[in-house]
Amino acid sequence: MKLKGWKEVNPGAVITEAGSALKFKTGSWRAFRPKWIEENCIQCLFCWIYCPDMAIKVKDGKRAEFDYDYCKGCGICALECPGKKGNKAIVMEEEGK
Amino acid sequence: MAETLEIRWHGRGGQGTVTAAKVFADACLSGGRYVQAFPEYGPERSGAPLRAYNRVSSKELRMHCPVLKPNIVVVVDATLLDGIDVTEGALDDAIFIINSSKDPRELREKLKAKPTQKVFTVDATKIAIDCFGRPMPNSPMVGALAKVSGTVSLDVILEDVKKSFGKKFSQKIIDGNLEAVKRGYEEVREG
Amino acid sequence: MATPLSLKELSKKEVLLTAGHRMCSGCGAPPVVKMVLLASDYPVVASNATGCLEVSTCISEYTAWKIPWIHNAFENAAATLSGVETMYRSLKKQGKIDKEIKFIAFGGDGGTYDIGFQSLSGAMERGHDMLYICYDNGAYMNTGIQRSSATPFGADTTTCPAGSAVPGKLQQRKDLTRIMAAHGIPYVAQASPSHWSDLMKKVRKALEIKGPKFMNIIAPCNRGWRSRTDDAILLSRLAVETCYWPLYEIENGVTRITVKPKEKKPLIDFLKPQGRFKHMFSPENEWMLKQAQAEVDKNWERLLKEEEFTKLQEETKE
Amino acid sequence: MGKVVAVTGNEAVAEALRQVNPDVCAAYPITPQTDMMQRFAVFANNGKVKTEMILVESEHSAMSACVGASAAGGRVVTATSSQGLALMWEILFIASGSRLPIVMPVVNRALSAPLNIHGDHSDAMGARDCGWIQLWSENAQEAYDNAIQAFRIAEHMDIRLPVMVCLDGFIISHSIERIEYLDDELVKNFVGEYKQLNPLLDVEHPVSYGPLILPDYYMEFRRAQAEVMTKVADVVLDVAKDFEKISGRKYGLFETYRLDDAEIGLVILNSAAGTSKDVIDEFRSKGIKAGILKPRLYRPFPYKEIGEVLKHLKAVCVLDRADAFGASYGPLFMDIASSIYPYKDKPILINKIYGLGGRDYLPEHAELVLNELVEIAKTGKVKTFKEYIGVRE
Repeated sequence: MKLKGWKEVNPGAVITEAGSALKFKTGSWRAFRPKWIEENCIQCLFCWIYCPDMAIKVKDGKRAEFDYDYCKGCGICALECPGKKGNKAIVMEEEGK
Repeated sequence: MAETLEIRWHGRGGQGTVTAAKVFADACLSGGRYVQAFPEYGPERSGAPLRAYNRVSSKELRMHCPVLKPNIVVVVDATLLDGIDVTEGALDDAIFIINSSKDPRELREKLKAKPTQKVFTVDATKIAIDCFGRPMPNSPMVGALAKVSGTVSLDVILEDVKKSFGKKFSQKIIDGNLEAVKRGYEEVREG
Repeated sequence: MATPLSLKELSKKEVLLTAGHRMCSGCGAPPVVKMVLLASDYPVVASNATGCLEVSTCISEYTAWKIPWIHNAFENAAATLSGVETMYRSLKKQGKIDKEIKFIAFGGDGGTYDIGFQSLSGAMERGHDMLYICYDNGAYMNTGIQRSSATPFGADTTTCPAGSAVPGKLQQRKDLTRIMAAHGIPYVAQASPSHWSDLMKKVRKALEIKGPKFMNIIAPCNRGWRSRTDDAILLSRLAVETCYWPLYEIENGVTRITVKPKEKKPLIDFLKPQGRFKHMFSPENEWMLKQAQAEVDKNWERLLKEEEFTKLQEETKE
Repeated sequence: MGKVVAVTGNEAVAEALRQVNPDVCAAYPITPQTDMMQRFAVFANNGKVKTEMILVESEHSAMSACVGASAAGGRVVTATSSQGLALMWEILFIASGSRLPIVMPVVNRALSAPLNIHGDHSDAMGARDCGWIQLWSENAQEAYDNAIQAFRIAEHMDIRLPVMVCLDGFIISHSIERIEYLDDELVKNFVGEYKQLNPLLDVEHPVSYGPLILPDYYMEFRRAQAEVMTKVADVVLDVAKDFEKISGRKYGLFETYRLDDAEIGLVILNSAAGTSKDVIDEFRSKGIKAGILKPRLYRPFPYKEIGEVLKHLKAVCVLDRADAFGASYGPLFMDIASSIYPYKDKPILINKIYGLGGRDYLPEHAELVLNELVEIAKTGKVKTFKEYIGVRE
């Protein structure tokens, strides 16, 4: 990306585009990748509320896929997942395996 | 009146000397004159000797330092005469106005005033007690200064005192002070 | 009508702290901010003290905030927001603005307990209509884990390392929540992201109360606490269950414990998973574990009594 | 013509602030500023202004609150002196770096230690390079006039920078002088409605203030800020032109007094300039060609313009009411030296430090300096380039 020159920067360094951090992808930080096992999911949405990286998509109040563009692979979702009958709906796998 | 009149006040903290200088400056504003009023800045402690200054001029006042060569020296408390040389720097034709019940001639000797200098007295403390029951000599001293300096008429100074007292004081106190200014104006005498 | 506090309904709302922020993997602070913002159905304007949250959410041209947000300096999130809130009142009075806006300040424990304490105390005393939220991870994590007055007894930090002569931090942490309560402000609470519903209820309640409010929210930091990247929520839950971090609120002087653990777990359950307390488990430092437990017990007992006492007082008033 | 009154400098500036009627004012007491904000608080509590007061717990919070209030989107003032300005130091840079048009009268006072509450310029000089515009004032009239113009300058869309209005502690702040007030309506129309830029309170368009800027962009932001400074002088002159229309009083970037044909000159800021003018008249009446340059816009410093009016002199003394410890010369001297540096033929410069901590600057001091300049102009020889005057040996 071309960096701006001094004549182009915003006065006072004020950022006028709210949520522009979405352009910054943090998925590359991930060493472990969470995997969603839909059949074990009870739709408790704990993963969604606890995820520090807003990397769990939801649609109409239902959990959807991980957003791997941003997921940093911390594993909180997997740890907190109650699963179904002792079977976790999220498991962590080594990245690139 | 000289083009620029420089006045030095000697008083004690708590006597209203600084206020007197301010009231006088305010009154002198009429006629498009330039004025200054300021104390010698320092910790203001009740009873401690202090100085305040006025400049009054028909041209813009640019000088921003204490008055070193006063045309007029106003002594609000005669007990200061024993400890302080109020004649310091006074011009050869300077005028002294002293709050005292004594004869001006007596004070002239005490001050060792030059023959060209004039000495006036006014019993301001007594006037103040008579008029509003408190030994605050500033109002009569303002009256005396107005008269002696010839800068402001009695009407103007009374009007200004009335204004400066504003709404903060009772009518009785205001009337008393107005009377005190008037008597100071009338009773100041030369020796 | 306010969004029901169910995750299903809440998940339909836009999260106003976006992805793409640069907090560490597994940080406990973003879930806290997310919950706080989700709890509000009002527009929010926030200020943020210098710290991890601030530097990681607003860098160069990237802001993760979808609400108006201002970072000024380290020690003045409260004073800054008091200025914003005052301008709001001024413009509202003049009829130049009509929206109902809520004001929330975020600061870490360094920016709140320590360097920003005066600014916070002043803003609370002045009665600004704002909620101050401290996300407490118990040290200056942004600068590399230095001890703060929020650092718990015994912890090993880079400025109070567990050495052979001095085994970590020897002072108890400052009880800021109680200090804020002593300001006599209408609402003070402690919360934990593990108990998201409790946390969000408190934020809601706070936002409905006019005047200054303070919430202290535990926010685990796996780097500073030397724990795993996946245990931020687990540790914050253990903090509650061991009564190290009781969940309570003080509303108009009445104390209420909002979550009482069914069974009070031993403090070591909270300490053990954290590398910063490792030295306390060696035999010569047994006294440290005892002292830490005793302190927690004492505080918990006092809180229970305080709850009882203020309740009784309130009842006699009626 | 407006109302003529005899008031103190603090009273005059408080009156200007009343007439401008800002949205928010943060106030914290410090001598000799205190009674300015006190007077303003009286206006606020009697409904004479629409201003919401923030009675903060420190100057640090005063400036912090001003930053918040200004970013929120309205007109903001505070005032301070000395230690208070020093305590604000950190946030001064944030106010200017965030381009927030805050106006702040600074009643100049010495800095501790030793503790001293009296007038000198150490406080504002210490803050001269923090990105604020500085206007300096000789007397109460100028302080009042500058305070009003400051809003127009600060809020100009090309500028959007905070402005300090400097006046001498006690000498001006607490002395009563004749000044002329403008009518309320004139002032109101002159400053106009406040124009918002990226207001925080616009929740429909959320903005973020105060990002972390890494080395990849920090210099670009600083360069942009430096550029704004180059536009200030023109705006100051435009605003002065408009101000003259409503007041009849003329202002420039600086004032020259009998300088055009002068051979020797003084450069001096604020109240001491007035005292010096009377002495200049005396020297002129003796046939000595002496003049004065009194800077008004001190930051950004109009180097080029000042160099042009000084270059023809033979000898100039720069009088500093603040020292710059460890530097060779006082701060004003260094700016004046820079102004004449590009010229091949230029005056000999000397530097005197005077009036620290409220020490009186008397006509005799000006006389002493002018006599020395006469000698330097005649012989081209300088005994001492920098020395303290009015100090006991």
